[in-house]
Amino acid sequence: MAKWTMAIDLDRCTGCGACMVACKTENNVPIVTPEEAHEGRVMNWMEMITEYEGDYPNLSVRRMPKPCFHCDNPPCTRVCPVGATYRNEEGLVAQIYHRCIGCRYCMVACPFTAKVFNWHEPIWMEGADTCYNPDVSRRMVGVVEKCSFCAHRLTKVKEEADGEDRSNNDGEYLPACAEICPADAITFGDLEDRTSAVYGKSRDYRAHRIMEDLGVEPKVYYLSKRT
Amino acid sequence: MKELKTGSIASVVVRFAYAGCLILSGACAISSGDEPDQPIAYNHKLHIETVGLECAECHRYVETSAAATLPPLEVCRSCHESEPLTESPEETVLLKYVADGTEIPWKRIYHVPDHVYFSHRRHVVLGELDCGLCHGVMQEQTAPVRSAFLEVKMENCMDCHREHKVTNDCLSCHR
Amino acid sequence: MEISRRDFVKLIGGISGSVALGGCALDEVLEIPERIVRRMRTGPGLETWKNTVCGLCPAGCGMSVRLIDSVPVGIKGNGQYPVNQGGLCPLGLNALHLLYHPDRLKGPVRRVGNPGSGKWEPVSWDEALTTIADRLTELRRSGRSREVAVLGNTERGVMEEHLRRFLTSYGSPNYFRFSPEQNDSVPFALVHGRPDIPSFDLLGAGLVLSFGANFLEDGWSPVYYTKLYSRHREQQTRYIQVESRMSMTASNAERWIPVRPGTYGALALGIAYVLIREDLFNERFVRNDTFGFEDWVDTAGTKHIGFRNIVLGNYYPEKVSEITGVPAATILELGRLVGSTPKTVVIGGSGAGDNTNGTFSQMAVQSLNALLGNYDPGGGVFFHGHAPLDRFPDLTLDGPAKAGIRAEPLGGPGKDAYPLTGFSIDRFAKNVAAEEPYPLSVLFLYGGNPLFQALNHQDLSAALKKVPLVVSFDTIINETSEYANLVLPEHTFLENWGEVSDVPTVGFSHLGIRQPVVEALHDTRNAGDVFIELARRIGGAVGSSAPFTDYLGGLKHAVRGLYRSGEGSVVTRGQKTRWLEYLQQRGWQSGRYSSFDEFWDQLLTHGGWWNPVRRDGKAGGKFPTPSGKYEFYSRKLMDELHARADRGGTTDSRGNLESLLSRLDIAARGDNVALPHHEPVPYEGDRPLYLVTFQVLPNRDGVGAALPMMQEMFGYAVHAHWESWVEIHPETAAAAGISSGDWTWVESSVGSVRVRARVTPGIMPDVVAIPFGMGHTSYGRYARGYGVNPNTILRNLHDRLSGKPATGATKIRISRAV
Amino acid sequence: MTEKHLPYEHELDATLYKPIYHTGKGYYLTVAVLLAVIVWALYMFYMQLRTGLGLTGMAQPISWGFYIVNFVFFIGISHAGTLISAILRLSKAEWRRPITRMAEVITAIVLAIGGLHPIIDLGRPDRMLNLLTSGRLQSPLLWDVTSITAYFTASTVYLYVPMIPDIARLRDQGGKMKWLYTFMAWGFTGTERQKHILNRAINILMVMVIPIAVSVHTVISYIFSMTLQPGWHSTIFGPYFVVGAIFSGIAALLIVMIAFRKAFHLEAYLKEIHFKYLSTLMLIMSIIWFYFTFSEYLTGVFGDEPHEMDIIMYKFTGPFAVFFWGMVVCNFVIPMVLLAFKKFKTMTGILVASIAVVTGMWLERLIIVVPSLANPRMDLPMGIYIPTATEWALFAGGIAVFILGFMLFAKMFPLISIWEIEEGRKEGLKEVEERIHSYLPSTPGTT
Repeated sequence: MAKWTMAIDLDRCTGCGACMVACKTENNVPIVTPEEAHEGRVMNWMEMITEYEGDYPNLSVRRMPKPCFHCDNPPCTRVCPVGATYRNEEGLVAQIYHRCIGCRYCMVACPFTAKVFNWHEPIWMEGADTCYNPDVSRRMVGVVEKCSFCAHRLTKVKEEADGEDRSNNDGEYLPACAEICPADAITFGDLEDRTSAVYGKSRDYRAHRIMEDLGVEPKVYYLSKRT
Repeated sequence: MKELKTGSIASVVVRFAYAGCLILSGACAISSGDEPDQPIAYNHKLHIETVGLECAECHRYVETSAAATLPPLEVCRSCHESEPLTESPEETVLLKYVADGTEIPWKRIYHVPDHVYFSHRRHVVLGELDCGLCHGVMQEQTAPVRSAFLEVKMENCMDCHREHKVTNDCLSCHR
Repeated sequence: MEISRRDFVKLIGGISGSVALGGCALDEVLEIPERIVRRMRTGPGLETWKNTVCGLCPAGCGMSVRLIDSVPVGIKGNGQYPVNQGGLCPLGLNALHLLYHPDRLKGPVRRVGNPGSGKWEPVSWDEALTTIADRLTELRRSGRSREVAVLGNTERGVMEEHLRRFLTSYGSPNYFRFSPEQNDSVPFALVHGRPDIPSFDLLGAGLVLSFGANFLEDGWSPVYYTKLYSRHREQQTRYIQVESRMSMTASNAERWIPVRPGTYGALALGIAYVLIREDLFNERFVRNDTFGFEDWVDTAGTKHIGFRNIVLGNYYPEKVSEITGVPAATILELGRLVGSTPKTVVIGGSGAGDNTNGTFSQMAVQSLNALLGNYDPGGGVFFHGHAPLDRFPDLTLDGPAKAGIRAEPLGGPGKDAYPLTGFSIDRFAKNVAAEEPYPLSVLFLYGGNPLFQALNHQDLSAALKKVPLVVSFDTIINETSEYANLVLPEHTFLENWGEVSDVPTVGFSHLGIRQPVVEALHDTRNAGDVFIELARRIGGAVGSSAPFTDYLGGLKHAVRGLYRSGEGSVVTRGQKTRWLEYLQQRGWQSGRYSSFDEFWDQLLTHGGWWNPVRRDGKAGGKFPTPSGKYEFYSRKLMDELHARADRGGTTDSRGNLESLLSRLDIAARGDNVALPHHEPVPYEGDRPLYLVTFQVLPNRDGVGAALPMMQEMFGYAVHAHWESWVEIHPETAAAAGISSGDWTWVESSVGSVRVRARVTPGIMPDVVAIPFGMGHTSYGRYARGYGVNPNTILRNLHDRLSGKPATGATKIRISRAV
Repeated sequence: MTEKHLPYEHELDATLYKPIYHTGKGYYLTVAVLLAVIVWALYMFYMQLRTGLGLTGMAQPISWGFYIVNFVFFIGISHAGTLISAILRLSKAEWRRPITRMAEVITAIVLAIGGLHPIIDLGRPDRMLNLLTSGRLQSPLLWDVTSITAYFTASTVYLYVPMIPDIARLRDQGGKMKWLYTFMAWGFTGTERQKHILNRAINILMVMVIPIAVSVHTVISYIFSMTLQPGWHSTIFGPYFVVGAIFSGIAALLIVMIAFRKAFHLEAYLKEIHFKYLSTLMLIMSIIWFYFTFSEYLTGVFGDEPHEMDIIMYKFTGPFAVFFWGMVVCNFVIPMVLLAFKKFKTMTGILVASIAVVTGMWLERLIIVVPSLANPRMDLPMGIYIPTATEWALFAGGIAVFILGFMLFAKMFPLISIWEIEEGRKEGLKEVEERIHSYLPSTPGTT
């Protein structure tokens, strides 16, 4: 069974934010009103973390695009009272919006703050059916959502592959962020496949995962010279 | 650990506590009794048996795309051009649409909600399922379709998936 | 069992009837015609992709638009297009929202209220065009054809040709583009002799030293440079960024050298000092291919001092350190690093160039490239050819046209200012406002938003008020088009034909073809078509000047040149991996198309054409300068100044020059004027802090402000949404009693803005920075009223030679707002 | 008011019957005010249902706020009752007799309010039933649902069963709502057999209710401690929460006792000795609470784990310093000073200390919930949480429902168990004497 994994090369990443927008448009993530945004309710499945290190003028900036880590041992799925978030066989941690009761326990339990909540009825593009990505459902008020590794693309890729009676090729299934990254910093693929690009990246000497000591087994590897 | 489902001891206890909620929900249950009238009393049996049409000839995308689609006017027009082929009064209605060039406002019976990915191609071509499994035996259907043969409900999908031993992973259909 | 929320609420509230849910300001964010919605609802959901070229910034990245039943629903980068190779910036990715923007004009409108009142009434195209054509005909008949101007923006290639052709045949010299390109290229023209902005080979470089070139955020093509940058580890390229504020480029560089605004040139010369003093420069190149390095004697026998002695005499590290604020040790270290690293490339950018001394600073930065011999074949600085587009057929001008184009252009160099540029917004605004030397009767505004972007707001708005007929082509009414009498909305780039070719600094010649990915949603037209139609309506020689029935015809005509030339090829798949090999390839030939139509089809399918064969700097061994060499001492500059000084002056040539220089506010005298030197910026002494502005990727040139997603993302790096901020160093903030998140007043001699503070170590202690792009007073519902526009408090100063707005020439005072 | 021959007049405990049949102006006024508050809260809740949780001050990353704080707080208060009364009954403390009823009522009402809070907090309250159709027993939240329901059931039964003899008396008095009393009395007539069964039932219940009560608050602490979040992931959270719950419960009980003593003139029943005993118990809890708090923070500070320290510093010196030190003062300093010295241990002193403790315990819940969320492990901007009018309204509404519930209860049933008092008078003395004898070494001459 595949084990979908992402590797982000921080030495390549410039922090341009294209992944954030690619994700938002691909997944119909709502835009919130300015007032909401100031209250801290901006919804980004892909977040950009910026951190200054060192003292002026010998500064360096650590930038880190942060999707959901799709942990192999996810703390969020364990606490969900209704099974609205669960880890499927291929290691994708899914969020089933229509089952979610909005208790936000999973948000609270996630050490990476990867989940966002629909505090209001999502309103962007209301009444304008066309501009949505038709492959992704629109969420409703009161449910938790998060990065899905663009799982809807996997469904299509599988159907395509099945139609041609073959298995998925490496790089055929890519989330929107990996596809668009102008710096080619994001690699995505099957970790079980020893020939895949992401496998190679995950074995790189620069590869590490965030807070590995927590034992949640994140499936996003970061490659950086600095650590 | 296996997930515990309905009927567990806990839920019985919970049920007791939230009995009030149950009453509430009962009051909320919405009946879905509206069965639309189709603009033309289309006779599936006639078209399949007498004319010899295949499903995919009118529902053109059933084998190539997720949506099977309702036939657009041009499909009808390819046979019913201007002269009536029968004496059916329904055909005159059709010919009027053809003459006006306005699309026939077929009522959709099977609605897949937007959070579900359902691919006809996947089921019909790759899964080699018979259309009748979900849509009923259309070659016996003389009246226009007014209600769903198999209701589009998660239980129905899951039962069939279980029967055919295909995945019931949420992500395989939900999006 | 699912109870709909609505029903639930009804039950709880005991309320029947419709219950309005939500109800926030973002309702009906995007408006879409009913026909498109219907197609989307009932269609089979067939997916297709169409390639086109982004039009949101001059870089012109290739994009693939995802269409479901021919309705655009998504955008990604065109992986075959060599400039961006599948990448896109946030703004480009969000382009669909511009297409579906609710504040787009649905057809032509006429202003009925005062400028800025927002009162418009719809007019038909015919009526609008008749109004304009009648006015133009009348003006031409009365011999006032010069009183018509087009103020364009970044358009190039075919559209530029259309506009220029229209105005020329009509009889006006007043076609200007308010784009940085022609102002930017001035220093390069002085030292290289050619007006092109060179390309820089970052991939092959060992060290990239950038003087304020924020090429990852606001350069000519951020995505192209991001691609190049992303290979730095494999290529072992080191990046060092000299900049007052730690921009995104600086934060990605290995090292950031903070420097005072307006002193970039001094630092470059300080490094030159080290190179010369320690013999780390390329002697062979300097000896053979440069002019003005050593002292020299001209034909009249006058002795001139050379670059070497000027630098050695004036730019020793201690002094440079005093000017720039960079420690002398760092200068030494930098100089040695630059001199000893093989293949060091030096880039100068907006930080160095956007000041009153920008031209001199850029010359100083380029002089490092010359010292390093980067113009040699295979060196870090190079020029490439142009896409061989067919030019339009020659014009035959009639009498009125010939007379008209002889008039003095309104935006050209004035007597006392901007001697080296074809256009300066400063001159243009002042001349139009003063009606000197003649009034302006009709002004076409094409693209851009000068009133928002320029520094001379007062002058410009006064000028716009003077013009009796202002016509704009904006899709969304912005600050500038608020002054228009008629707005004839153009298609968005997604509905339009067009092309983008040879973007400056991109390392190969290329052409991206822009095609409509969807039929026009509203009653809009291509501006080229509008001008063709206007020419037709005016008739006569003007009417016959338009050789094509429409814009597309002209485009095809131009592209035919590519086909005929046999050079380059349509971009193809597989380029992505073999890209590097391609770049090094020479003598490239490819022609796989049997007819033009096939070529055209392939162009549309793949999205563009390119020719990666590189022509090196010397272009046949020669720089097209007066000396035929790289000029440390710019003869062109000196000749231009002399000619200008003597024109209408006294016979005392020396005195004339002296008086011209003081009128130009140039402090240097003698040979220094033509050599790279540090020209002090006339800062006001009574304010303690420098103010610099910067751009962020989501809001290029203020364009992104119209898009709600970009507004939300404006300050994604500092978690600021829908608002501007001022970056301030912790020490400075502590001294002023300001902490992060406080509201502050930033006050210059021009005005003040209220803006929230972000305390960050990534800025020099005596500098504050405000991002540019917000603070719109118009431009749709999402732009209006969010954030501040720092340009409103910048002094109305421009580069003395090139006319470029000097955004780094203002000092401010900051205080906590109570 | 015409006071003729009221049925209870000749009863020994007439004072206890009086409030049931007499209603003063002040009562109606209070009810009106409370109803107004409740209506306001309901309106706010309706608005929240309409627009979503956006009306609250919660945001990213502080996605739990007042509702969860109040949930924990109210459930904590609920421990007052049943647990205390069960323990006292079990230990056969004779002074419990006038107290137990009140304690149990507090439990029943507050538990109902507290139990509703998670529903208020849901983003999709309409999908509440998913808990039944797809509930996962592995989720601590479901443990909560289960144990709270169980506790609610047990404590209402435990409230009701000892009330049966009193209800029977009320039925026998005749007068208003006879049908209700008749129904609720279950034909209790006071035969020996019935008394025997009743006592058996009470005995079983009180043994049963103690573990359930302990489990409830332990499980609530599990909601937090089962996550990996710094500041929450702690093994002592279970007992810590239970201690806190009992602590706040006693304080709430004291407040209620003092209030109704004054309002219903129960000085004859609730004597100073009761308050002294209870306040001593509270003082002990205060010390235990402090011990737990000290251990919790000392381990954190000593371990000096960065994420843990972020949160601790946020509480010690950061934005939550006021609340943190306020909590320490309310929960430890004030009770210590007021209750440890005889001089201050007056009725007023006890009241002040109780109010301080209830406030302090509420602050403690706030301090547990918010700072951990405000300081996520990732380097995200620190969150700020400012509760909105909606949240305050629902908080006020919760308190109003509690007071109103108590007042309505007092209108229908005696707040002090009449039969137990009577029993105490008749048999208590003898029983205690016997018991004391049984403790002591047998003196010659007795068996």
